[in-house]
Amino acid sequence: MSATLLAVQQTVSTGEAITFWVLGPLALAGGLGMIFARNAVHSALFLVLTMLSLGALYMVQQAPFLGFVQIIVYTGAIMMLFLFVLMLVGRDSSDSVVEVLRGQRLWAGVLGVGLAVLIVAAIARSLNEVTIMGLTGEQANGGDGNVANIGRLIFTDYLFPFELTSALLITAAVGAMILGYVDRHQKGRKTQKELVEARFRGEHDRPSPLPGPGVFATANSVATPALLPDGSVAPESLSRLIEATASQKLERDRKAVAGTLPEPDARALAPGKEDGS
Amino acid sequence: MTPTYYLLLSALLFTIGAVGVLVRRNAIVVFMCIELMLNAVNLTLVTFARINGDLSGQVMAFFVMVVAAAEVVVGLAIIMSIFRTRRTASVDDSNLLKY
Amino acid sequence: MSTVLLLAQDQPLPPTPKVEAPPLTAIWPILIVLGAACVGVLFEAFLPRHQRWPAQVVLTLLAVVGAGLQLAFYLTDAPAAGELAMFGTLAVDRPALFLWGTLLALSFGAVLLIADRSVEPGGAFVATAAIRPGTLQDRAQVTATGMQTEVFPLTLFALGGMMIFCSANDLLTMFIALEVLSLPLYLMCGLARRRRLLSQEAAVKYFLLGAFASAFFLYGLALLYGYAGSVRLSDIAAAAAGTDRSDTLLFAGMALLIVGLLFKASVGPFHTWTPDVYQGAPTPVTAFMAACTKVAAFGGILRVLQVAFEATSWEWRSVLWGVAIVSMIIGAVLGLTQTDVKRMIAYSSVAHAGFLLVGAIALTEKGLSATLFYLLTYGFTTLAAFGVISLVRDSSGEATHLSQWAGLAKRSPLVAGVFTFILLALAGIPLTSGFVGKFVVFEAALADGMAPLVVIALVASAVAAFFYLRVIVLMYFSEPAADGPTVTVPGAFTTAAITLSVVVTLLLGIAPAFALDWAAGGVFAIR
Amino acid sequence: MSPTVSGDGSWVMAVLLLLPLVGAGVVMALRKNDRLAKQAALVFSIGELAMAACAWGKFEASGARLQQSFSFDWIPSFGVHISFGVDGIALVMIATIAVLTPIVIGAGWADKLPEGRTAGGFFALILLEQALTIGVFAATDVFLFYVLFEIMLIPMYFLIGSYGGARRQYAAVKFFLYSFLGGLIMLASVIACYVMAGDELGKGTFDWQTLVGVVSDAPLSTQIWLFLGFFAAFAFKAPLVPFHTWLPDATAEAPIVVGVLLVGVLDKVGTFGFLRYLLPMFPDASKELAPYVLVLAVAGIIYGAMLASGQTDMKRFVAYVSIAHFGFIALGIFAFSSQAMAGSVTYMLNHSIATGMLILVIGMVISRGGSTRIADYGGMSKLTPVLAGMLLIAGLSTLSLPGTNSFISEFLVLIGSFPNQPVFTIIATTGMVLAAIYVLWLYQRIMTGPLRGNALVTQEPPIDAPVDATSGGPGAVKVKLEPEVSAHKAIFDLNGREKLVLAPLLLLIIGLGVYPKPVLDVVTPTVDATMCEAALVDPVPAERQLQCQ
Repeated sequence: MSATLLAVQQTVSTGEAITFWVLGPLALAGGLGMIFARNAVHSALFLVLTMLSLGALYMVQQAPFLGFVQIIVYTGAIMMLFLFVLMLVGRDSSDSVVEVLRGQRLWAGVLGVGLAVLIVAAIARSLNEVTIMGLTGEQANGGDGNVANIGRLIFTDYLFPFELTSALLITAAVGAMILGYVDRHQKGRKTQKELVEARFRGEHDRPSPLPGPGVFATANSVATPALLPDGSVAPESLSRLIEATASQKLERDRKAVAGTLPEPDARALAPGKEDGS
Repeated sequence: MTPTYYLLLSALLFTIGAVGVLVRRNAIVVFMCIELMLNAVNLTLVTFARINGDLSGQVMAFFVMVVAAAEVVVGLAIIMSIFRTRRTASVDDSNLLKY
Repeated sequence: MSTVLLLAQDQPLPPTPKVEAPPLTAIWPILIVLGAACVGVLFEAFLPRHQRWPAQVVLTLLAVVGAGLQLAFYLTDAPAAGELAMFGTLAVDRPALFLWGTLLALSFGAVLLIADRSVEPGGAFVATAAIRPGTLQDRAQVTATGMQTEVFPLTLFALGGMMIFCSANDLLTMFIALEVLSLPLYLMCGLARRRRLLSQEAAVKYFLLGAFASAFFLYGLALLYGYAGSVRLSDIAAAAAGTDRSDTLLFAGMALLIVGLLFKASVGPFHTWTPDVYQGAPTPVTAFMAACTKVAAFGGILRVLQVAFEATSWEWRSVLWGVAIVSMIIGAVLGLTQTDVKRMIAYSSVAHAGFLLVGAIALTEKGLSATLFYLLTYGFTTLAAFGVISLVRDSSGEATHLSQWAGLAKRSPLVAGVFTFILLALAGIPLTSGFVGKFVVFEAALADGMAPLVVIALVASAVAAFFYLRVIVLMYFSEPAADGPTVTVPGAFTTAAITLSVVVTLLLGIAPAFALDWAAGGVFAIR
Repeated sequence: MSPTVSGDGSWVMAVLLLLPLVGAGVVMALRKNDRLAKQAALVFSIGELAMAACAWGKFEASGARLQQSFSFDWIPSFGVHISFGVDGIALVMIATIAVLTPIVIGAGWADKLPEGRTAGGFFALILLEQALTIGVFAATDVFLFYVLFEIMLIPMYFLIGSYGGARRQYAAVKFFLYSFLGGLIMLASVIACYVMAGDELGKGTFDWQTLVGVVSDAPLSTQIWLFLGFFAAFAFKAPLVPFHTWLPDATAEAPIVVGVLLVGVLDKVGTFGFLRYLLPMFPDASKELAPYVLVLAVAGIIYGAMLASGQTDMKRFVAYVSIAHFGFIALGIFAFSSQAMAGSVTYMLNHSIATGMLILVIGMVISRGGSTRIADYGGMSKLTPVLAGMLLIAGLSTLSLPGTNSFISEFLVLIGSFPNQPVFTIIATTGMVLAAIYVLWLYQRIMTGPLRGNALVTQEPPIDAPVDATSGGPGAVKVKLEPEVSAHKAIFDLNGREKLVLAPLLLLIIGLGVYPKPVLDVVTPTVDATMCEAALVDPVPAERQLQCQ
């Protein structure tokens, strides 16, 4: 390679420099935003920003095919999958700021800055007087162009890794099936008739279904327990999840009105488990 | 400006990703940080392909994307399965296995 | 074969030079394993549920045995210097063939453990992984006799990945093989029938840390690509011998790459995932992982160090000295504090990784063959250890807490005796394979002038012996707890796996000559 | 696998090694039937004794360095052979084991074992231990020696851990770890020797005689490192003072008969190693480091004697006595004269006999009183005169009274050491005085005086109460006293089996005390050979000159 060509290759065109100085900081900002955003969805969106910038940077770096793949597959498919899962998990699942290991963030930060300084210094030192060849050769972006040349490489030199990726993809598909698929048509599910018979045979706690909430009460809320004919609370109707608030409050109100303790009489259907304070 | 700047950018992105893995507690965010690290690697590969005048760097970046895609599927499936049980994706709450 | 199919599509393109179909004779074992894995996936799709288990077991065992036979057949007239296959991405040389044989033999035992359905009715794997733990359906399926038979193709994929990993001739193939072997393992870790939360948690931890480590590996790969202009191991070695690029890139890349590899081998300070994952994963998977992953990872480490970085050994050797020492000390010391037998074996594996690294950094032919032999011995011993652990159970599944093992010798002298033998092998007592393995590794290290390291290693083995002894003390000299675990009488599969491993451990301890000769059969194809 | 057999008596050697192994298997198989298992064990051990006698008879004192040897390949790629052979020293040690094992089996015949353990298992382990120890003494391949050296620990570990006293777990683990650690350090040296042989000869070997030739020429600094590796293992085994702490624990917790094996046989591997490996292989380092070893040896003599005097526990007492005696043996070896060395070798034999008998007698005392504390006994001779006599004889032999077997060896050690190491010898002599004190004091506290102690007396009798001892004549089985006076428990004197067990030891003590020549004849040529290999010369006023070839 001649000396003049080398001199040309050492720097990049002004247009590329402008693109870099616009997109590079954006990518960095996206990365930083991702690790600092409390909300996971925000993190994901920041990462999308970084990936889009990188895609554009690939394109200006003579890698148009990769740039498009980055935008379509990475940003378009993979990150959307992330967002999809985040939505499934619950959008508002933000991180706690409590440190489990004391000083972990500080040390991680120090470590990170150290690593960054090391790598950046290493690269800057090692490449300051390196010949940049550029992708102009027949085997690179010349001849049939970027995409065809990549294809040729994949099906010759990189044939084996390429075929090996099929094993990866099959594994991924099988894995997703294993962890996600429930066979709904399992044998051994009881029919309604069998269920009724089982109930009356005593295989369940009680033959009838649990009393619904709010049946004899003033509200239809789950928080409002059912009342038995004698006016006492049916304990089975109390929701296990939210009993602490509503049912006890109701109990207090009832006591305040009646001025007595609720004592279920002989007609009470429920076994005499007291629901009281 | 020389293409070396791309390498510096990717080094910074890689470090940000690594720090993110260490500081974030949400398993999905941790995983996204790992994705960021892979992206940084891709930028390095593409830049070196240009510096070396050799297309195989781009091919490798392509392979990395394929691998990342497979990894995302498996990873998210595993994280989902634990999330559905625990109702949390925080790696701190996964503490049944104690030292 | 898909290879042929793809080539057929490729050929009509006019400008591309004619691509010769690569010779496949050398890599048939890999193709058999991966092909069987694909067939296994098809079985899952098309066979009715009740036929899947027998079909998968037969297919998997046949594939492993068939690959082994093919390997034996190839060995009869394999070129002594080794050969390259698949456009130079695979190096099929003597160490690679030895590692393949080791992996196939170990995974045969592991598949037997995985297939067993007598120890735990229905097998160690959950019937339907997608059902949430703790729900009504989940309680119902504990007693169900089905299992996720996808485990078998996943095992085969992992096995194929391992075989490729230790014969990969360039870093990209190595990376993809790393993923091929890791992804199925991540999945399989989370499929335990009992203690599902623990198991899922192990899977998440393994996955996140594994992906983190492979990112490091990849960045190392990228930097080395920048340094050498290629990721072929021989090109990196040539570049290291003389190039105009600054060596800083080489060392940064090498450091990151080796961190990724050491993580997979659970060496030294990169071991943090090991105890959690070993404890949480279903025991047959732990056995598979502990035995085979170690073999594959060290196969890769050996190749990378000896082929790509031999010229720069004086730069990194002192660092790896330190890593080996840290690994041995961590394994030996933290192993002392464990109360769970699976975690204890996990820390023991960290210590053993340190010993293996001692052999791996002795860059001599002796070091290579010694490390290979050690891998063989360690693999079978670990396999047997986890096989026995899976037998000691109480009503809630495996009884892995050490206090539950008290007085086991009174309940089942045979199991206690076998486990004692295995522990002695792990401790490196003579007449077990563990001793011969340690002996050859230390001999190679001493011959390469690493006397201080050997002395430290010996002291570490003495410390580690203490926690193996503690288990023997518990089993033999303590009174059994009143409500202690029972020892399940294993079915044919588990019995066969344990017997195979114990016999190999004994055989390699008494008459190791033949295996030593195999391990010393040759060196890496390209050095 | 082509066995290359040399020497006329190699089949004797093979049978010596295999017989106890087969015996262990047979006894293990018979463990369901207690009585049959015991009888089988006894038969095998007596057969082994006969074989040992045969080997002794075939041994030619003036013959080759290693006799009755045989050897075949084990791991060809590492030059490891299975090769055995004996010299005079090894023969004496093997004879010791062969004598002690039937005695030990007889002594342990009626022992009460912990619940769930069978006598069959116990005796099988003892026979296994016997086979392995014989192998250690007879191995002429260093690798094989190391292998057996480590494996030997395992049956002993189970013997202490399964059948021992209250703190047996602690004692077993401590015993194992100390020996294992020492062994691992030795392994480093073994490998280094192998590597050196590989460098020198082109192919590594573990053959002892070849290694002696290779390693003994190494530079001093190398020799010192290698010496220290071997020394670590042997110093742990034959406990020299800073490495001894496991022995009192192990002896105290082990069953009596295991204690006999431990002190009488197993520990001798250490001193045997000094003679067989340290001196010939590292002659320069041995000379360089001898003063330090001698300091440890003499410190052991004094320290062991002092602690023995202060012991309240009988089993620990024996352990400390042994530590003192090992000091004497080490002194004799590292004094570098053929007289002292011969004294040390005979000391190894005599210590086994004397201390073995002492432990057995003490075991008989303990089995009567049920306590190991000395303070729990007193005035026992009135109840058990024969036992008292036996204790006295064992004790006198332990303190090397002239006329007993130990006298000649202790005398040889001291007289042989004096010209080279006068200071150390004089200090060691004080050990003899202390020995007299602690042995006689032990006897006095246990046997003489009025009947007293928790183990013997249920309640303190009035001081002037006449204790009826008249019925306790020699042969008396049981002492009968009037109920109101009979404040002591029923204590029996020795029964027929116990007498039979002690009789051979008694004979040996007196026989070897009067006529030690047969042993000295066997030992002397080997000692001379060792002196020659280590390039040592006797001090000037020697009775005879070494004849090195």
